[in-house]
Amino acid sequence: MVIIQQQDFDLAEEYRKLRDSGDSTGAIATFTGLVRDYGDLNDVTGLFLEHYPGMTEHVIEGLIAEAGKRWDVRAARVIHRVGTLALGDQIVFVGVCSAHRGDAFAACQFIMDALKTSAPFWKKELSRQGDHWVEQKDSDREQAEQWRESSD
Amino acid sequence: MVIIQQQDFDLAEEYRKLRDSGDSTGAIATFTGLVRDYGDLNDVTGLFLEHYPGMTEHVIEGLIAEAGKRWDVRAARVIHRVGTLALGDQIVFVGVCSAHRGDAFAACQFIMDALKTSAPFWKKELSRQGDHWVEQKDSDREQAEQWRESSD
Amino acid sequence: MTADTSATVTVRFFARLREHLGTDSLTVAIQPQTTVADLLATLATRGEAWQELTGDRPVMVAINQAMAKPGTRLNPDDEIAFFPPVTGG
Amino acid sequence: MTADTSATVTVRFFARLREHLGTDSLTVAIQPQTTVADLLATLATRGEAWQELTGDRPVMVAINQAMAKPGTRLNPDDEIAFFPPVTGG
Repeated sequence: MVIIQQQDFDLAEEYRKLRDSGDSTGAIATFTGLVRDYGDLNDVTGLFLEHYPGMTEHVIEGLIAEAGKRWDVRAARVIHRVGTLALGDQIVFVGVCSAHRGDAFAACQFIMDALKTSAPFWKKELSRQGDHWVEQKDSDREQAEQWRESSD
Repeated sequence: MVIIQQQDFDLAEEYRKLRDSGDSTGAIATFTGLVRDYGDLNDVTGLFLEHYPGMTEHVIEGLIAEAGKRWDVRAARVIHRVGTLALGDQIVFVGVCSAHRGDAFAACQFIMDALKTSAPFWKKELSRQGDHWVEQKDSDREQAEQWRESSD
Repeated sequence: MTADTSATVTVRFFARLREHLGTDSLTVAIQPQTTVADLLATLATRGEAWQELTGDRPVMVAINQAMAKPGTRLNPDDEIAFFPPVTGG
Repeated sequence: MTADTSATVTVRFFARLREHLGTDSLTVAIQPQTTVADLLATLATRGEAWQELTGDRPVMVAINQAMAKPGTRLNPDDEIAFFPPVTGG
Protein backbone atom coordinates (compact mmCIF):
# COMPACT_ATOMS: atom_id res chain seq x y z
CA MET A 1 0.00 0.00 0.00
CA VAL A 2 1.54 3.28 -1.15
CA ILE A 3 -0.04 6.64 -0.45
CA ILE A 4 1.25 10.04 -1.57
CA GLN A 5 -0.64 12.88 0.09
CA GLN A 6 -0.37 16.47 1.27
CA GLN A 7 -2.09 15.92 4.62
CA ASP A 8 -0.44 14.51 7.71
CA PHE A 9 -0.68 10.82 8.64
CA ASP A 10 -1.37 9.05 11.92
CA LEU A 11 1.26 6.48 12.90
CA ALA A 12 -1.20 4.74 15.23
CA GLU A 13 -3.63 4.17 12.36
CA GLU A 14 -0.87 2.82 10.08
CA TYR A 15 0.39 0.54 12.81
CA ARG A 16 -3.13 -0.76 13.48
CA LYS A 17 -3.56 -1.67 9.81
CA LEU A 18 -0.22 -3.49 9.74
CA ARG A 19 -1.06 -5.35 12.94
CA ASP A 20 -4.40 -6.47 11.54
CA SER A 21 -2.60 -8.39 8.79
CA GLY A 22 -2.79 -11.76 10.61
CA ASP A 23 -1.91 -13.88 13.65
CA SER A 24 1.33 -15.11 12.13
CA THR A 25 2.79 -11.64 12.29
CA GLY A 26 5.38 -11.63 15.05
CA ALA A 27 7.28 -8.47 14.17
CA ILE A 28 6.47 -4.95 13.03
CA ALA A 29 9.21 -2.47 12.15
CA THR A 30 8.41 1.14 11.36
CA PHE A 31 10.40 4.16 10.24
CA THR A 32 9.24 7.76 10.30
CA GLY A 33 11.18 10.68 8.83
CA LEU A 34 10.63 14.19 10.22
CA VAL A 35 11.60 17.67 9.00
CA ARG A 36 14.85 18.60 10.77
CA ASP A 37 16.04 22.07 11.71
CA TYR A 38 19.24 21.66 9.72
CA GLY A 39 20.11 20.29 6.30
CA ASP A 40 22.29 21.80 3.58
CA LEU A 41 21.37 25.09 5.28
CA ASN A 42 21.55 25.69 9.02
CA ASP A 43 18.34 27.52 9.76
CA VAL A 44 15.77 25.47 7.92
CA THR A 45 12.22 26.62 8.60
CA GLY A 46 10.47 24.07 6.42
CA LEU A 47 10.47 22.03 3.24
CA PHE A 48 8.65 21.99 -0.07
CA LEU A 49 8.30 18.51 -1.55
CA GLU A 50 7.54 17.94 -5.24
CA HIS A 51 6.90 14.55 -6.85
CA TYR A 52 6.10 12.90 -10.16
CA PRO A 53 2.52 11.65 -9.69
CA GLY A 54 2.03 8.10 -10.92
CA MET A 55 5.70 7.23 -11.32
CA THR A 56 6.27 7.71 -7.58
CA GLU A 57 3.64 5.13 -6.67
CA HIS A 58 4.89 2.66 -9.30
CA VAL A 59 8.49 2.93 -8.10
CA ILE A 60 7.60 2.40 -4.44
CA GLU A 61 5.24 -0.47 -5.22
CA GLY A 62 8.18 -2.03 -7.09
CA LEU A 63 10.39 -1.64 -4.01
CA ILE A 64 7.78 -3.32 -1.81
CA ALA A 65 7.53 -6.18 -4.33
CA GLU A 66 11.33 -6.54 -4.36
CA ALA A 67 11.38 -6.59 -0.54
CA GLY A 68 8.75 -9.33 -0.63
CA LYS A 69 11.02 -11.48 -2.81
CA ARG A 70 14.01 -11.06 -0.51
CA TRP A 71 12.37 -11.29 2.92
CA ASP A 72 9.25 -12.56 4.67
CA VAL A 73 6.89 -9.58 4.28
CA ARG A 74 3.27 -10.07 5.41
CA ALA A 75 2.30 -6.45 4.78
CA ALA A 76 4.03 -3.17 4.00
CA ARG A 77 2.75 0.40 4.04
CA VAL A 78 4.47 3.52 2.73
CA ILE A 79 3.15 7.05 3.07
CA HIS A 80 5.04 10.03 1.70
CA ARG A 81 3.86 13.60 2.02
CA VAL A 82 4.27 16.32 -0.61
CA GLY A 83 3.77 20.09 -0.59
CA THR A 84 4.89 22.51 2.09
CA LEU A 85 5.96 21.04 5.44
CA ALA A 86 7.01 22.78 8.65
CA LEU A 87 9.82 21.99 11.07
CA GLY A 88 9.12 18.76 12.97
CA ASP A 89 6.41 17.64 10.54
CA GLN A 90 6.22 14.00 9.52
CA ILE A 91 7.51 13.45 5.94
CA VAL A 92 7.55 9.72 5.35
CA PHE A 93 6.37 6.50 6.98
CA VAL A 94 7.51 2.97 6.13
CA GLY A 95 6.05 0.04 8.06
CA VAL A 96 6.63 -3.67 7.51
CA CYS A 97 5.21 -6.65 9.29
CA SER A 98 6.79 -10.05 9.13
CA ALA A 99 6.93 -13.38 10.93
CA HIS A 100 10.56 -12.62 11.82
CA ARG A 101 12.15 -9.55 13.36
CA GLY A 102 15.27 -9.63 11.18
CA ASP A 103 13.11 -9.65 8.05
CA ALA A 104 10.93 -6.81 9.35
CA PHE A 105 13.99 -4.62 10.03
CA ALA A 106 15.73 -5.48 6.75
CA ALA A 107 12.69 -4.95 4.54
CA CYS A 108 11.78 -1.67 6.25
CA GLN A 109 15.31 -0.29 5.94
CA PHE A 110 15.68 -1.50 2.36
CA ILE A 111 12.45 0.19 1.25
CA MET A 112 13.44 3.42 2.99
CA ASP A 113 17.01 3.45 1.61
CA ALA A 114 15.90 2.57 -1.92
CA LEU A 115 13.07 5.11 -1.84
CA LYS A 116 15.57 7.88 -1.15
CA THR A 117 17.53 7.20 -4.33
CA SER A 118 14.88 5.92 -6.71
CA ALA A 119 11.44 7.42 -5.96
CA PRO A 120 10.88 10.70 -7.84
CA PHE A 121 10.60 13.21 -4.99
CA TRP A 122 12.51 16.47 -4.78
CA LYS A 123 13.00 18.45 -1.63
CA LYS A 124 13.45 22.22 -1.43
CA GLU A 125 14.68 23.60 1.87
CA LEU A 126 13.03 26.80 2.99
CA SER A 127 15.13 29.06 5.21
CA ARG A 128 15.55 32.70 6.16
CA GLN A 129 18.55 32.80 3.76
CA GLY A 130 16.25 31.80 0.90
CA ASP A 131 15.07 28.60 -0.75
CA HIS A 132 17.37 25.85 -1.94
CA TRP A 133 16.82 22.60 -3.87
CA VAL A 134 18.52 19.83 -1.92
CA GLU A 135 21.25 17.91 -3.79
CA GLN A 136 21.36 14.11 -3.64
CA LYS A 137 23.89 12.93 -1.08
CA ASP A 138 26.69 10.44 -1.73
CA SER A 139 25.83 8.80 1.59
CA ASP A 140 22.30 8.07 0.38
CA ARG A 141 23.61 6.50 -2.83
CA GLU A 142 26.08 4.39 -0.84
CA GLN A 143 23.38 3.33 1.61
CA ALA A 144 21.18 2.15 -1.27
CA GLU A 145 24.12 0.41 -2.97
CA GLN A 146 24.74 -1.72 0.11
CA TRP A 147 21.52 -3.60 -0.57
CA ARG A 148 22.79 -4.56 -4.04
CA GLU A 149 26.04 -5.97 -2.64
CA SER A 150 24.20 -8.04 -0.05
CA SER A 151 21.81 -9.32 -2.69
CA ASP A 152 21.22 -13.08 -2.69
CA MET B 1 13.50 4.83 29.48
CA VAL B 2 12.81 1.19 30.33
CA ILE B 3 9.43 -0.03 31.53
CA ILE B 4 8.51 -3.59 32.51
CA GLN B 5 4.80 -4.00 33.01
CA GLN B 6 1.92 -6.46 32.85
CA GLN B 7 -0.50 -4.13 31.10
CA ASP B 8 -0.56 -3.41 27.40
CA PHE B 9 1.16 -0.37 25.89
CA ASP B 10 0.07 2.17 23.29
CA LEU B 11 2.45 2.57 20.36
CA ALA B 12 1.03 6.01 19.54
CA GLU B 13 1.85 7.26 23.04
CA GLU B 14 5.40 5.88 22.88
CA TYR B 15 5.94 7.40 19.45
CA ARG B 16 4.63 10.76 20.66
CA LYS B 17 7.14 10.79 23.52
CA LEU B 18 10.01 9.91 21.19
CA ARG B 19 8.94 12.59 18.72
CA ASP B 20 8.82 15.23 21.46
CA SER B 21 12.53 14.77 22.07
CA GLY B 22 13.58 17.74 19.94
CA ASP B 23 13.61 19.46 16.56
CA SER B 24 16.92 17.88 15.55
CA THR B 25 15.30 14.47 15.45
CA GLY B 26 14.96 13.48 11.82
CA ALA B 27 14.40 9.76 12.19
CA ILE B 28 12.36 7.46 14.42
CA ALA B 29 12.64 3.67 14.13
CA THR B 30 10.37 1.38 16.11
CA PHE B 31 10.04 -2.35 16.58
CA THR B 32 7.10 -4.18 18.12
CA GLY B 33 7.03 -7.89 18.86
CA LEU B 34 3.69 -9.73 18.98
CA VAL B 35 2.63 -13.16 20.23
CA ARG B 36 2.63 -15.51 17.22
CA ASP B 37 0.45 -18.55 16.66
CA TYR B 38 3.46 -20.82 16.25
CA GLY B 39 6.76 -21.23 18.07
CA ASP B 40 8.43 -24.40 19.36
CA LEU B 41 4.87 -25.73 19.36
CA ASN B 42 2.44 -25.37 16.49
CA ASP B 43 -0.81 -24.43 18.22
CA VAL B 44 0.32 -21.74 20.64
CA THR B 45 -2.60 -20.09 22.43
CA GLY B 46 -0.57 -17.66 24.51
CA LEU B 47 2.59 -16.99 26.46
CA PHE B 48 3.60 -16.60 30.08
CA LEU B 49 6.55 -14.26 30.54
CA GLU B 50 8.67 -14.25 33.70
CA HIS B 51 11.48 -11.79 34.47
CA TYR B 52 14.07 -10.91 37.10
CA PRO B 53 12.82 -7.59 38.48
CA GLY B 54 15.58 -5.02 38.86
CA MET B 55 18.19 -6.86 36.81
CA THR B 56 16.01 -6.66 33.70
CA GLU B 57 15.84 -2.87 33.86
CA HIS B 58 19.59 -2.56 34.55
CA VAL B 59 20.50 -4.79 31.61
CA ILE B 60 18.28 -2.92 29.14
CA GLU B 61 19.44 0.48 30.41
CA GLY B 62 22.97 -0.77 29.77
CA LEU B 63 22.04 -1.73 26.19
CA ILE B 64 20.56 1.73 25.58
CA ALA B 65 23.75 3.31 26.95
CA GLU B 66 25.88 1.11 24.68
CA ALA B 67 23.73 2.05 21.68
CA GLY B 68 24.25 5.72 22.60
CA LYS B 69 28.03 5.26 22.42
CA ARG B 70 27.90 3.58 19.01
CA TRP B 71 25.23 5.66 17.24
CA ASP B 72 23.51 9.04 17.39
CA VAL B 73 20.64 8.33 19.79
CA ARG B 74 18.48 11.29 20.88
CA ALA B 75 16.02 9.18 22.87
CA ALA B 76 15.23 5.49 23.28
CA ARG B 77 12.26 3.77 24.89
CA VAL B 78 11.86 0.09 25.68
CA ILE B 79 8.71 -1.52 27.06
CA HIS B 80 8.52 -5.23 27.80
CA ARG B 81 5.44 -6.96 29.11
CA VAL B 82 5.42 -9.84 31.61
CA GLY B 83 2.72 -12.21 32.82
CA THR B 84 0.17 -14.00 30.69
CA LEU B 85 -0.30 -12.82 27.10
CA ALA B 86 -2.75 -13.95 24.44
CA LEU B 87 -2.25 -14.61 20.73
CA GLY B 88 -1.63 -11.35 18.87
CA ASP B 89 -0.83 -9.38 22.03
CA GLN B 90 2.02 -6.92 22.02
CA ILE B 91 5.08 -8.24 23.92
CA VAL B 92 7.86 -5.72 23.42
CA PHE B 93 8.41 -2.23 22.02
CA VAL B 94 11.76 -0.66 21.15
CA GLY B 95 11.81 2.90 19.76
CA VAL B 96 14.82 5.04 18.91
CA CYS B 97 14.99 8.55 17.62
CA SER B 98 18.08 9.95 15.99
CA ALA B 99 19.25 12.71 13.67
CA HIS B 100 20.06 10.03 11.05
CA ARG B 101 17.98 7.17 9.72
CA GLY B 102 20.84 4.66 9.59
CA ASP B 103 21.58 5.29 13.26
CA ALA B 104 17.91 4.98 14.23
CA PHE B 105 17.62 1.59 12.48
CA ALA B 106 20.94 0.25 13.80
CA ALA B 107 20.37 1.30 17.41
CA CYS B 108 16.80 -0.04 17.42
CA GLN B 109 17.84 -3.41 15.98
CA PHE B 110 20.89 -3.67 18.24
CA ILE B 111 18.82 -3.06 21.38
CA MET B 112 16.23 -5.61 20.28
CA ASP B 113 18.79 -8.28 19.30
CA ALA B 114 20.84 -7.81 22.47
CA LEU B 115 17.75 -7.78 24.67
CA LYS B 116 16.80 -11.24 23.40
CA THR B 117 20.06 -12.80 24.57
CA SER B 118 20.94 -10.74 27.63
CA ALA B 119 17.83 -9.41 29.38
CA PRO B 120 16.52 -11.88 31.99
CA PHE B 121 13.12 -12.77 30.58
CA TRP B 122 11.83 -16.31 30.14
CA LYS B 123 8.98 -17.27 27.90
CA LYS B 124 6.65 -20.23 28.42
CA GLU B 125 4.46 -21.21 25.49
CA LEU B 126 0.92 -22.15 26.38
CA SER B 127 -0.77 -24.59 24.02
CA ARG B 128 -3.47 -27.25 23.96
CA GLN B 129 -0.66 -29.84 24.13
CA GLY B 130 0.49 -28.33 27.43
CA ASP B 131 2.93 -25.68 28.58
CA HIS B 132 6.53 -25.51 27.47
CA TRP B 133 9.47 -23.30 28.48
CA VAL B 134 11.00 -21.91 25.30
CA GLU B 135 14.69 -22.76 24.71
CA GLN B 136 17.11 -20.06 23.58
CA LYS B 137 17.64 -20.21 19.83
CA ASP B 138 21.02 -20.40 18.09
CA SER B 139 19.72 -17.85 15.58
CA ASP B 140 19.14 -15.34 18.39
CA ARG B 141 22.66 -15.84 19.72
CA GLU B 142 24.10 -15.43 16.22
CA GLN B 143 22.03 -12.31 15.61
CA ALA B 144 23.35 -10.75 18.83
CA GLU B 145 26.93 -11.83 18.02
CA GLN B 146 26.84 -9.94 14.73
CA TRP B 147 26.84 -6.66 16.61
CA ARG B 148 30.11 -7.64 18.32
CA GLU B 149 31.80 -8.36 14.98
CA SER B 150 30.69 -5.04 13.54
CA SER B 151 31.88 -3.21 16.67
CA ASP B 152 34.01 -0.07 16.06
CA MET C 1 8.74 4.21 -45.90
CA THR C 2 7.55 7.71 -45.15
CA ALA C 3 8.94 9.55 -42.12
CA ASP C 4 6.10 10.37 -39.74
CA THR C 5 6.80 14.07 -39.29
CA SER C 6 3.68 14.59 -37.21
CA ALA C 7 4.96 12.36 -34.36
CA THR C 8 5.29 14.16 -31.03
CA VAL C 9 6.25 13.39 -27.46
CA THR C 10 5.29 15.15 -24.24
CA VAL C 11 8.27 16.46 -22.28
CA ARG C 12 7.95 17.18 -18.56
CA PHE C 13 10.34 18.89 -16.17
CA PHE C 14 10.46 18.65 -12.40
CA ALA C 15 11.92 20.50 -9.43
CA ARG C 16 15.04 22.62 -10.09
CA LEU C 17 14.84 21.98 -13.86
CA ARG C 18 11.17 23.02 -13.96
CA GLU C 19 11.99 26.27 -12.16
CA HIS C 20 15.15 26.95 -14.18
CA LEU C 21 13.39 26.45 -17.54
CA GLY C 22 10.21 28.19 -16.42
CA THR C 23 8.05 25.39 -17.82
CA ASP C 24 6.69 22.13 -16.55
CA SER C 25 5.57 20.57 -19.81
CA LEU C 26 5.82 20.95 -23.59
CA THR C 27 5.09 19.01 -26.74
CA VAL C 28 7.98 18.31 -29.11
CA ALA C 29 7.96 16.84 -32.62
CA ILE C 30 10.37 13.93 -33.08
CA GLN C 31 11.92 12.17 -36.06
CA PRO C 32 12.02 8.38 -36.19
CA GLN C 33 15.02 6.89 -34.32
CA THR C 34 15.29 9.95 -32.05
CA THR C 35 17.04 9.09 -28.77
CA VAL C 36 16.89 10.78 -25.38
CA ALA C 37 20.30 12.32 -26.10
CA ASP C 38 19.03 13.71 -29.44
CA LEU C 39 16.03 15.24 -27.68
CA LEU C 40 18.26 16.84 -25.03
CA ALA C 41 20.55 18.31 -27.70
CA THR C 42 17.57 19.78 -29.55
CA LEU C 43 16.05 21.25 -26.40
CA ALA C 44 19.41 22.78 -25.41
CA THR C 45 19.26 25.03 -28.52
CA ARG C 46 16.07 26.73 -27.31
CA GLY C 47 17.99 29.37 -25.34
CA GLU C 48 20.62 29.96 -22.70
CA ALA C 49 18.62 28.54 -19.79
CA TRP C 50 18.08 25.34 -21.77
CA GLN C 51 21.81 24.60 -21.96
CA GLU C 52 21.36 23.41 -18.38
CA LEU C 53 20.00 20.18 -19.91
CA THR C 54 23.37 19.29 -21.44
CA GLY C 55 25.57 20.95 -18.80
CA ASP C 56 27.67 19.54 -15.97
CA ARG C 57 24.88 18.84 -13.52
CA PRO C 58 23.30 15.41 -13.78
CA VAL C 59 19.91 15.17 -15.53
CA MET C 60 17.84 12.03 -15.03
CA VAL C 61 15.30 10.84 -17.57
CA ALA C 62 12.18 8.70 -17.36
CA ILE C 63 10.17 7.47 -20.35
CA ASN C 64 6.54 6.63 -19.61
CA GLN C 65 7.37 6.77 -15.88
CA ALA C 66 10.25 4.27 -16.00
CA MET C 67 13.90 5.30 -15.75
CA ALA C 68 15.69 5.45 -19.12
CA LYS C 69 19.15 6.21 -20.54
CA PRO C 70 20.57 8.71 -23.05
CA GLY C 71 20.63 6.07 -25.79
CA THR C 72 17.00 4.98 -25.34
CA ARG C 73 14.86 5.56 -28.47
CA LEU C 74 11.64 7.56 -28.26
CA ASN C 75 8.29 6.50 -29.66
CA PRO C 76 5.39 8.75 -30.69
CA ASP C 77 3.22 9.83 -27.73
CA ASP C 78 5.85 8.88 -25.16
CA GLU C 79 5.95 10.90 -21.95
CA ILE C 80 9.57 11.95 -21.38
CA ALA C 81 10.47 13.45 -17.99
CA PHE C 82 13.71 15.22 -17.12
CA PHE C 83 14.63 15.88 -13.51
CA PRO C 84 17.55 16.22 -11.06
CA PRO C 85 18.64 13.22 -8.94
CA VAL C 86 15.84 12.49 -6.47
CA THR C 87 15.92 13.68 -2.86
CA GLY C 88 12.82 12.36 -1.09
CA GLY C 89 12.42 10.55 2.21
CA MET D 1 41.73 -14.97 61.21
CA THR D 2 38.41 -16.51 62.19
CA ALA D 3 36.15 -18.05 59.53
CA ASP D 4 32.82 -16.21 59.51
CA THR D 5 30.54 -19.24 59.71
CA SER D 6 27.43 -17.07 60.02
CA ALA D 7 27.83 -15.65 56.47
CA THR D 8 24.90 -16.35 54.18
CA VAL D 9 23.80 -15.58 50.62
CA THR D 10 20.34 -15.43 49.12
CA VAL D 11 19.86 -17.83 46.22
CA ARG D 12 17.08 -17.25 43.67
CA PHE D 13 15.78 -19.45 40.88
CA PHE D 14 13.81 -18.42 37.79
CA ALA D 15 11.65 -19.98 35.11
CA ARG D 16 12.19 -23.70 34.37
CA LEU D 17 14.67 -24.03 37.27
CA ARG D 18 12.24 -22.41 39.70
CA GLU D 19 9.51 -24.83 38.67
CA HIS D 20 11.80 -27.86 38.60
CA LEU D 21 13.19 -27.18 42.11
CA GLY D 22 9.84 -26.09 43.48
CA THR D 23 11.38 -23.04 45.12
CA ASP D 24 12.08 -19.49 44.08
CA SER D 25 14.41 -18.43 46.89
CA LEU D 26 16.45 -19.79 49.79
CA THR D 27 19.17 -18.68 52.15
CA VAL D 28 22.44 -20.64 52.17
CA ALA D 29 25.41 -20.44 54.56
CA ILE D 30 28.74 -20.02 52.80
CA GLN D 31 32.35 -20.50 53.78
CA PRO D 32 34.94 -17.86 52.86
CA GLN D 33 36.34 -18.29 49.31
CA THR D 34 33.19 -20.11 48.16
CA THR D 35 32.72 -19.83 44.38
CA VAL D 36 29.61 -20.11 42.25
CA ALA D 37 30.72 -23.61 41.24
CA ASP D 38 31.12 -24.61 44.92
CA LEU D 39 27.63 -23.34 45.68
CA LEU D 40 26.15 -25.29 42.74
CA ALA D 41 27.90 -28.50 43.88
CA THR D 42 26.54 -28.06 47.42
CA LEU D 43 23.00 -27.35 46.20
CA ALA D 44 23.11 -30.40 43.89
CA THR D 45 23.38 -32.67 46.98
CA ARG D 46 19.98 -31.52 48.30
CA GLY D 47 18.10 -34.17 46.32
CA GLU D 48 17.52 -35.66 42.91
CA ALA D 49 15.77 -32.64 41.41
CA TRP D 50 18.69 -30.46 42.46
CA GLN D 51 21.15 -32.42 40.28
CA GLU D 52 19.63 -30.40 37.44
CA LEU D 53 21.92 -27.55 38.60
CA THR D 54 25.05 -29.48 37.62
CA GLY D 55 23.56 -31.45 34.73
CA ASP D 56 23.87 -31.10 30.96
CA ARG D 57 21.52 -28.19 30.44
CA PRO D 58 23.12 -24.76 30.70
CA VAL D 59 22.59 -22.81 33.93
CA MET D 60 23.29 -19.07 33.94
CA VAL D 61 24.27 -17.20 37.09
CA ALA D 62 23.97 -13.59 38.17
CA ILE D 63 25.50 -12.13 41.33
CA ASN D 64 23.80 -9.02 42.63
CA GLN D 65 21.97 -8.76 39.30
CA ALA D 66 25.10 -8.85 37.11
CA MET D 67 26.10 -11.89 35.07
CA ALA D 68 28.85 -13.97 36.72
CA LYS D 69 30.90 -17.13 36.03
CA PRO D 70 31.45 -20.46 37.80
CA GLY D 71 34.77 -19.25 39.25
CA THR D 72 33.38 -16.01 40.68
CA ARG D 73 33.75 -15.80 44.51
CA LEU D 74 30.73 -15.10 46.69
CA ASN D 75 30.56 -12.50 49.44
CA PRO D 76 28.26 -12.47 52.47
CA ASP D 77 24.78 -11.12 51.70
CA ASP D 78 25.22 -11.52 47.94
CA GLU D 79 22.11 -12.26 45.89
CA ILE D 80 22.89 -15.23 43.64
CA ALA D 81 20.42 -16.05 40.84
CA PHE D 82 20.38 -19.22 38.75
CA PHE D 83 18.32 -19.41 35.56
CA PRO D 84 18.14 -20.95 32.07
CA PRO D 85 19.38 -18.97 29.03
CA VAL D 86 17.04 -16.02 28.52
CA THR D 87 14.22 -16.04 25.96
CA GLY D 88 12.53 -12.63 26.07
CA GLY D 89 11.61 -10.27 23.29
